[in-house]
Formats: sequence, C-alpha cells, structure tokens
Amino acid sequence: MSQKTYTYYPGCSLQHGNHAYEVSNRAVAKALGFELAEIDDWNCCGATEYFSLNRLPAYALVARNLARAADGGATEVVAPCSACFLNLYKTDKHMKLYPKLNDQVNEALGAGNLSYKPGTLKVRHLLEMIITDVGFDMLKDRTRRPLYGLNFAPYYGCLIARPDNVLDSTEQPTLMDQMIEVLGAKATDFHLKTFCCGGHMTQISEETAYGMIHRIIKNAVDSGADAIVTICPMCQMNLDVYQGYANDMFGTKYEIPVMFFTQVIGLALGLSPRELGFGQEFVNMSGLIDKIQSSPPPKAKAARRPKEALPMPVMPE
Amino acid sequence: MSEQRVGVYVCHCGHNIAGTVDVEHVAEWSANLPNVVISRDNKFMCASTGQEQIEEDIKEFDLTHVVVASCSPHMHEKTFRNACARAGLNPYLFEMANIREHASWVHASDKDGATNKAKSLVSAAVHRVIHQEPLQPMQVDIRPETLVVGGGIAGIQTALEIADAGYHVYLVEREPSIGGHMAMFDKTFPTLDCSACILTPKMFDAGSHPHITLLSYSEVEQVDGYVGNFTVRVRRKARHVDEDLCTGCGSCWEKCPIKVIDTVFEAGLGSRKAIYRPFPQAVPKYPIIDVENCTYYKSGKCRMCEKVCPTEAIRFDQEDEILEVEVGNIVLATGFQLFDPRRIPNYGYGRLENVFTNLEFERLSNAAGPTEGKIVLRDGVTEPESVAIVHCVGSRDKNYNSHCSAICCMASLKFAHLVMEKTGAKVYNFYIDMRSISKGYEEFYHRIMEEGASFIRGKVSEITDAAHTPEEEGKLILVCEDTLIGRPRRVPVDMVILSAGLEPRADAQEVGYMFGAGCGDTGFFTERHPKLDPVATVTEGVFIAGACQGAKDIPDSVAQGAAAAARVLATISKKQVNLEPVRAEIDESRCSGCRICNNMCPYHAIDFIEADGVSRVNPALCKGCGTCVAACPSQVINGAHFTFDQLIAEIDGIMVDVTAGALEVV
Amino acid sequence: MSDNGTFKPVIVGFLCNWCSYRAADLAGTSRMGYPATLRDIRIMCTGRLDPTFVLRALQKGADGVLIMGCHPGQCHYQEGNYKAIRRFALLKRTLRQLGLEEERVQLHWASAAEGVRFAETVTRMTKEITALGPLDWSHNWPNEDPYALEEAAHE
Amino acid sequence: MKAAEKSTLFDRVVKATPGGEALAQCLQCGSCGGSCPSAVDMDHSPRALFAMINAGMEDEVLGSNTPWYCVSCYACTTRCPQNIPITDIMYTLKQMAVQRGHYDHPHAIKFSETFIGFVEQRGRGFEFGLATRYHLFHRPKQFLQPTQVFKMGAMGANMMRRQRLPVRPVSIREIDQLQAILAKAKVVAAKEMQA
Repeated sequence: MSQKTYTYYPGCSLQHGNHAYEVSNRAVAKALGFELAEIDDWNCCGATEYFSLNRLPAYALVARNLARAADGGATEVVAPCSACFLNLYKTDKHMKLYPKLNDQVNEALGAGNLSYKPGTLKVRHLLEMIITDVGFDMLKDRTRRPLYGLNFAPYYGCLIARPDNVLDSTEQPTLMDQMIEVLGAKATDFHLKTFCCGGHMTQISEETAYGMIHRIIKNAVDSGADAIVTICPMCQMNLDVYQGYANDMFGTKYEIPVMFFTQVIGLALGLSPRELGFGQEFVNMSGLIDKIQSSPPPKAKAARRPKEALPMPVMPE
Repeated sequence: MSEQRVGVYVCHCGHNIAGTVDVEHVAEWSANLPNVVISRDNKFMCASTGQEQIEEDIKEFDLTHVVVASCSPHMHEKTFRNACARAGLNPYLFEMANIREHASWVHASDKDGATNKAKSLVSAAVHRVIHQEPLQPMQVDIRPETLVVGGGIAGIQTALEIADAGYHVYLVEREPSIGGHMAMFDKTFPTLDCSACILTPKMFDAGSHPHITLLSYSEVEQVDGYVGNFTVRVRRKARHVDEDLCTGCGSCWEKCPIKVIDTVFEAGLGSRKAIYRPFPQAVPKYPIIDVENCTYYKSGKCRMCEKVCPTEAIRFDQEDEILEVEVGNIVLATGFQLFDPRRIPNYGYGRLENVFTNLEFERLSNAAGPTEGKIVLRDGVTEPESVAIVHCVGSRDKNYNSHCSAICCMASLKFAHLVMEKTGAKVYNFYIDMRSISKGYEEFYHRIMEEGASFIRGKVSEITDAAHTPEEEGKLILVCEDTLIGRPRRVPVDMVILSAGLEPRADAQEVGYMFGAGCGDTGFFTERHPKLDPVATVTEGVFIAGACQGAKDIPDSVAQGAAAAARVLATISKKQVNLEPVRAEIDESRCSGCRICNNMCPYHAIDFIEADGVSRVNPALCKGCGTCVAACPSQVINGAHFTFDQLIAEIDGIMVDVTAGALEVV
Repeated sequence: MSDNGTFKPVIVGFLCNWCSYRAADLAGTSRMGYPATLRDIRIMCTGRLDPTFVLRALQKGADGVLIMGCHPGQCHYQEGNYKAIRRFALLKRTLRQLGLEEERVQLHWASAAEGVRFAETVTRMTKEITALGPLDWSHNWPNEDPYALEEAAHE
Repeated sequence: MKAAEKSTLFDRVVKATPGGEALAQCLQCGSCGGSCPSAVDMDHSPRALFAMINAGMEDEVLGSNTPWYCVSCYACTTRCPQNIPITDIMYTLKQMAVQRGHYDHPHAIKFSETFIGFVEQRGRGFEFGLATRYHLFHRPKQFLQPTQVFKMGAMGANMMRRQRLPVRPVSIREIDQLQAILAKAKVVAAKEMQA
C-alpha cells in the first residue's frame, strides 16, 4: 500500500503546551503508514478570540491557511485540534454559503497575493480521518498490545460534534467509543461526552470554568473510567492541568489521567510511553500501562432485571 | 376556419395580482392579440360579477372562445368553465392563464418581469384557445361501495356514517384489530371519560354492521381505475386461524408457552403470547399467530394452540389471500405515528430507564395495561414522588418536525391530572406555549392548575442523571431555562413523561402515491384546499380524514371522518360523475399499424386490431396521459385538449414577444 | 429580452399537471421568489412531451427549456416520466450535434410538495443560462414565422 | 419621523451575523439558556438578550456580560429549534460592544486582545506570554494576591517542568504577508461598517 500523505494543520497549541499530542500523532501516523505534511508557514487560527473581536480579519486569518494549503495542491486538510478544525471548517463553509463574505475575504487575501475558492479543501479532524480512512479493521489488525481491562471515558468535547455533525451525533456520538472497543479497551457510559470543558473560561472566570471541569471529571469517574480520552489540546489542558484546582474548589480528590486519543491508539499499537509523549501530563498516566491485562476481562453479565420490572424500550442497533 | 372571436379577462384578484402585475396594461395590450374582440380587467373574476361579465360578453360579442388570466386552473378552472356553459359556450373552449401563483406571487420583487410574463402567458392562452374544440365530458356511473383505509377512530366514524346510510363499506385495517391509537389510551381530555368506554361500542358496531366488510390484518396493495370505478387489491394476511370456526374463547393464548414483548398495543411495556388477541375488546375477536416468534414455525414442534383449540380452528398452513374489491370512492384514514424520542439523545429515552413516552404512560395508567393502572417507575413497584411532563418533544423544532402536534398540551394536562390523582406526586409541566384552543380546553387547563400542577415555561434542554449536588443523586434532572424567571433551572424528579409529537406515518408517501394523494411539506396528506376543501384530495373520489391529514385530536378526527362520509354519500346519491374528456384517439384512416403506441400505454388501453391492421384506443381504460400521442411516428393520435396544434400554438404564443417584439410597451 | 445590456434569458417550461405544475402553484402560495424568466406550459404528463415542442421553443427564441415531471416512481400515470427520460436522452444527443450547450435543455423532478425545489431549480437554471448568454436561434434559424404575417395584419 | 431612519439594533445584529435572519423567528423557548454551560453566571440568558434586542434595549444588551461568558461550545446552536446561529450572534454582540467601547466585563476582552496582539505580531499564539502578560497587566490585583501568585506561579513552574510552556515565542516566516492580509481585512470591514 502506498503511503498516503495528508496536509496537516497542527495548530499553535501542539507546538508547546500540548507537544505530547504532536509527538503521539506523528508516532501513530508512522505506525499506521500515513504521513502528516504541515501547511507551509501556517499561522494561528485565531481560536475563539479573534472571531469574538473582529469577524472579517478572523476569517481572513484562517483563510490564509486554507489558501496556502490549496496552493500547495492539497484537496483536504487535517487538524488534530477541535478549535482549529472548526475555524478552518467554518471559514470554508461560510465563504461558500455567503458570497459577500467570500468576496471580502478574498479581497483581504489579495493583499498577500493569495486567493481561496471555498470548497477546494475538505477540512477534517484527525479523529474522523483515522476512523474513516484507516478504519477499524486496520486498527484492529495493527494492535499489538490490546488494552484489555482498561476503561476509558470517551470525551469528544464540543467542536467536533457541533455546530455541524461530522461524527455520528451532535449529542451522543459513538465513533470514538467504537474505536476504543476495537483497541481492546472498554468505553464507559459517559453521559457528558460532549459537554463543554470550559474553553478559555479558566482565564476569565475560574468559578465557571472549574465548575464545568469538575462536572466532567466527576461524571467520567462515576462512569467507571480509568482515564479520559480527549481529541483536543484545549480539553486535555483544562481537564488535566486544572483538575487540581477544580478539586480544591469542590473539596474532591479526583485523580484521573487525561489522554490524547492518539496516545491510546499508540499504546495499543505497542508503542512505548516515551514515543507517545508520556510525562507532560499533570495527572500521571503511566500507571495505566500496568493495568493492562493479558486477556480480555470476562464479559460483565447484564444486570438481571427484577421479575416485576417493566421492559426497557427496544433500542435500534 | 370560421371566424374566431376571443374574449380576454384579466383578474386583479384584489391586490394579489394587481399589486405586482400591471393588469390594466396587460388587458389593454391583449386587445391587440390575434382574434381578440374584447379584453377587460376586473377586480375579482371569480366573484359573481366577474362571471356574469363573461356570460354577458359571450352573448353580446358572440364570443367563440374565452381566456381568463387569474389564478391556477387547479383553483378556478371549473368556476369559469361553468360560467361559459351557462352562456351556452362549450366549457372546453375556455382557457386559463395562471398569472397569480406563477407570476405575481413569485415575482413580487420584479414588477416589470412579472407583467411581461403575464403578457406572454395570456398570449399563449389566446393562441392556444382558438385551436380548442368543444368536448363532452365523459359520464361514468358511481359504484355505491366505498373503501375506507384505516380502522382508527376517524376510519370507524367514516365507515359507520356511510354504512348507516345504507351503502356498503370495505374497512381495511393493517393491524389485527381496529381501534387504532385511541384503543390504547386511558382517559380522554378534557372530560376524562374512559377512552375504551366510548370507543368499544363503535368498534363493535363497525365489526357487526351488515353493510361493513371488515378486512382486518389486511393491506391495500394496488389501486386501479378512477372515481366511481376503482378496483382495489387487498392482501389479507394469514391469521393462521379459521375465522369461521374460532369463537375467540382464549384457550390457545392461555396455553401458548411463548411470551413476547408487545411493542404495538402495549407500547413495549407489556407482553403477549405468540398467538394473541391484541386486547380483550379487539374487533374482530379472533387471534393471530405471530409467525416470527411461534415455536412451530421455527422448529416444527409445539402445536400447543392446535391441541387446545376446542373448535379445531388453528391453520398453520393458511396463506395470505388476495381480494379484489370494486368501489366508487376511497377514504384514507391512515392516522399518524408517534415521534420516536430516541432521535433526541439529550432526552435520554432508552438510556435513562425512568424516561417514558406518552404512549407508554397511557398504558401504565390504563387499568387494562401491564400494571393494571398503577403508575410506577420502570422497576415495576416504586411510585414516583415527582414527575416531569415535557411538552413539544419532536414538535415545533426544525431539527425534527416543525409543526405543532396539536394534542400534546391537552394530553400533558391529562397526564398531570392522572399522576396527581393516582400517586399524589409533585408534577412539573415544561412547556413553550400552552395551547388550549377547543371547547372546554382552557377550562381544563385551569382545573389542572388548581389541582396543583407546576408549570415551567421553558423548552427542556436536556434530561440527565449526571448529578450536580447531593440532592440530585439518583434522580433524573431536567435542565432548562425558566423563561419567566430568566434563570437556568435544574429540576430533579423520579419520572419523566415525554409528550412525543404526532408525525406522518413512515410510509405516507408511498401510500399517498398509490391512491393519488400527495403529501405536503410536513409529510401529511394534502387536502384539495386548506380551508374550503379539507377532506378532498387532488384525485377525484379519494378523500382523507383524521390525523393522516395533519395532527389532530379525537373530536376533530371524528368530525373529519363524518365530513368525508358526507362527501362520499353526496357522490353516491348523484349516481354519476363527469370525467375530463382528455383522452387519446387514433385516426385509423392514417394509422400505419406500427404498434409502437401499444407498448407505450401503461394501462393497456391500446389494442391492435388485426382485421383492420390498425391500433385502437379503449376510451374506458385511457387516462389521457398523452404518452402514446407523443410517441406516434405518424402523428395520428389525437390527445384531446392537449393536441399537437394546441401545444404548438401555445409555444408560439408564449414566445410572441421574442419572435416579433410584440411585448414591448406601445 | 435584453435591455441596457443586461441579458435576461427566456426559458420555456413544460410542467406536468400533477407534480411539477402543482409544485409551481405551491411556490406561489408560499410566495417563494424566483426570477421571472420561466414561461410555463402545462401538459398532463412529461410522457406527452413531443421533442418537437422543445425544438419549436428554441426555434422561437427561447434561451433554454426546462422540463419538469414527477419523481421517478411517482408518475401519476405510472411510468410517463420514464418515457420522458428516454426521449430526453435521444433529444439531448440531437441537440449536442447541433452544438447546443448541455445546460440549455434540462429535465428535473419536483413533487407537488416541493415548491422550494421548483423555485431553486428555476433560479439555478436562470443563473446557468445567463452565464451562457443568448441562444438566438430565432434569428439564426430559417424563419417562416406565421406570426410575422399576423403582426403585419395588426399593423 | 424621517429622522428615525437609523436601522434598529435588531437589524444591525442580523446584518452582521452570517445566517442571522433566523433571529426573527426566536420562539423564546429558552433551550439556549438551558443548554448553556455557563448560563448561571450570565446576567441575562441568551433568550432574554434576544428579546431585549427586539425591544431595542441597546445599552443593556451591549453592556451585558452574556456574550463574554459564551464559551463557544455551540450547544445552544445545535439545539435551537429555530436554527438560530446563537454562538455567532454572541460574537457579533462582542464586536458591537467593543466598537462602542461599552462593555462591563473587561477581563474577557483584555484576554482576547492580548491573544490577538500575539497573533498579529507573530502569526502564532504564545501561551506563556499570554498568561503572564494578561494576568500581570490586566488583572494585577488578583495576580498579586499572595494565594494567586502562589497558584499561578506553581502552575507556571509545573507547566515549564513538563515542557508545556515555551519560554520564547515563535514567529511565522512570512509575517509580512499575514499582516498585509489582516490590515486589508480591517479596511474592508471598516468600509462595510460605513456603508
């Protein structure tokens, strides 16, 4: 199989604060046989801040990346950060939907001798790309260390599920749950899987932010998870770095590691913790490796419903 | 051709047309079109003065043809044809130009464009109309039998009204028993009388009426023909029980060893056997065997029901039966389906065990239901201490169904009453707007408020078990904004009832297609006119009644069922109906006998006459689609009212400005 | 057809009585705006559409022809629209040989409930034909126009 | 009343928001306020804000902290039964408040401005500089509180120890190109404002 190369937009956060994510993305790409080629001289996507203050420059800022990627001949671009993903996706989509905005953005791009025709690029999130293009079969096939006995709370956060549904549901997606099960681990019934991590609220109102972080962590632990799996550096940062502060505020003692999904894949592929950037996290995740069992744990028996209980609604597959 | 004298009438339709199209100019301009002897504009052509104008002009100017430029022919073609006929002009010498639906209403922002288009459409009609010929409508006899599809309350009402008038009705029902959704309900709002108590007598009447043939557990497969003479093929699915022998004694289902969850009648809360009667008052009373779950059909063993049947009525080898019935009219009363709340994952139905649907609650509260009327949690024993009722589930929401389901406000009030009466629990109603618009409904709302139910104005955002505080642990928490306070609220309760909305049946589109009834953008069957003809469809002889036409409650369904019956009885008493004479006819003197048309006809209406070497159309079978007309290589098939000459003239007329520059304002 | 240099195309529409004509009616009752470029002719079924009609419209100066019927499988006359599809394919071949652009003659479907779809189709086709410019067959075609005589008579 | 030709607050919000026309169809159901994870801290729910926009209560709307507490999670947007782009309307309101110099919640805007400053200078975000500069310059009181210094300092040290904070900012190569594009975009935006 020829090695496929994807045009890649890593985003600022992966350069430093969440370098572990970048490291594990690269390691997993290599192990799964695809390449991530950065957009030449890409710039920041503006996060949510730029759109808040100056709409048109914000679109232009993002569009510079799209234009440079398209100039490089790309037809799709992959982003591992949900915020970057959404900004790229939304800029392309809005330029397509609103011709006036398209004209204005291209007028701005013209000042840098660039132009972008919306629709040229398909903007994708790394998670969706791996699930669709690599596929569960290949992941299963390449698994060298099935993650038997581990329980993960699949945390999707906001921006991959909303506003557009690029996975299977805006409310309760299941694709990453399925991926976790393919890798031998168990995905817990984690109801707050798309509840917001607080985003930049940690910088603006600690009370608000820690409240949100605490709810997610509590729900993940209550669901029986050994670790939370994230797909966005902002989510990882909020849940990991601020976990202690949230504990302080609510008088709790949660200590649950927060992993990137490529770190989970990497573990299953048999990569070493060092190759996956372990050690940058605040809540230590190395202990998880010792929890991996050599064989699948016995299937938990479905709790027997008492005789007098009424049947549950039949759920479609 | 003798002299043609055309009258043109351009309608203002009040402001509807005149607000956009310069109608006076169009009328003035039309006066110069070929053969036009009089051209007028008029405020309302469909009003009696407008019609009388046409009649007077026909006499005074000796008009040979008439053109009215106004609304869609589907609206008023009949009106103007009748006006012509009253003045002694054959109605088929009339033509209409649609300058309202197709011009003024869609080009409001382009007045010049709309006026130009109106002129070209009038010109098209003027050019076409002189080629039109007098035609005689075909008269056909109306068969007095009627087919009613769907045995819910609307269908039962229709069937009884017609049968009581002495005419025969075939009542087809898909399920093993008639009764529909109403048979599952506990109480009915606002009077709180027992649903079964008022329905079962009607079911019994329908089942035993000498003029009603009840075809339960049956489905219509094919419909042929036209008003007055439909031929309908019905599949009677095998019950595997001989109805002539069965007495409905119940020995078979008592002894049947296989228990199955009943997802239809008991909404998944109760069970039935593999041979079963859906409910005790079912009509007809005979059971059916559920082939998918019966041991005999899986392993060839058991036959318990056969052993215990005292009349030897079990027929394992019974097969589906195909029945053909001839009817003059059809009434569709196929009802609705409930919105599936699993489509809203944030409401947790299916995941959170104490979230119930409205239908589940009806069964819980029903004394004949799985808990014998005890309102309990999913564990089957615990009485709830607090219950939330969520309105507008899947309704008034563009992500699901944008229409209002019309019944949920009142049904939710009824649930509130039943919960408070039977359990004393605290009840919260979460609503967006309270709609209590029919007789006695507002009073009912006031009564429930007085009984102590709480009302929170806010669409529920989410139902969760992720507790925030110790008080929330183990509860279902409804998250919403209390919009009257303007603050977010979290309300912990033991039980939630989702008032899921009414939506068109999943197969409404297919069913509508089979009967020639279209579905509107909400998916319900479209009535001929939303205000003035709510029970007819665009297809003559096909009527609609009940919730298949739009979400509605029991009184409205009954009223519409009776209205449909009245319409059917009116056509039956007329005995005959006029059909459009739009038919194909072959000029046999010029037919080369190539037979290309024979295979074109979807109705097999064209036969090749060996003896004469030509093809011939059977006018009783022809429906006037014109496919053969377009196919004939010798152009010798005449499609009445849509002839080659008429359509070519219409094209030439519609392009008159482009070819001759004649549309330019003089 | 063209004033002040702006080209407004003329499109002749052939709409079947049961679906697309009613879709156009629905677009009207719902007040959906679309360009005043379409001039429509009602036929009972797209199966009635004689290819001659399309050629006649183009000959008379139409810049485009839009044929609309019921969705496949939903023809009021069971299969008239299937016949239309086949004839349309043959007609397109002929038109291609005459050098006509693909966008000029189009076949689309709209059910009686699809007023939006109808309006969108007309809007889109108008845009496409505006981009192509005038066809002008009425002047390039050997013209023995019957109405030239009538016009003379009127003057 | 010809003098009152000035467009209404409602019109301006709709015009400045892609897809904003849907705002006219707000049912006032509150599913936005119920879905919002930070609604408890807002002085008005988004729904209330929309009613206020309709009523033309410009001072109250642009002075509200609501948009500044929006975390851009889009929960309201996907659940809105009328498909109103609520998150994008929040962006619009923030911009309008800034343009008017009328906002009651300076932390959020300062944070955003600091962030944007880095992006415009270097083309990349810079977390360490962002956090310190923002806290030092814009929230000095909190920053200099003993507990806070301890907390922030401890986190900074922890972050650095784990190599999660870069000490030196990174710049893109063709920063001139980016700056030209952003400058032009601002001109285009200003032109639109005037029109």
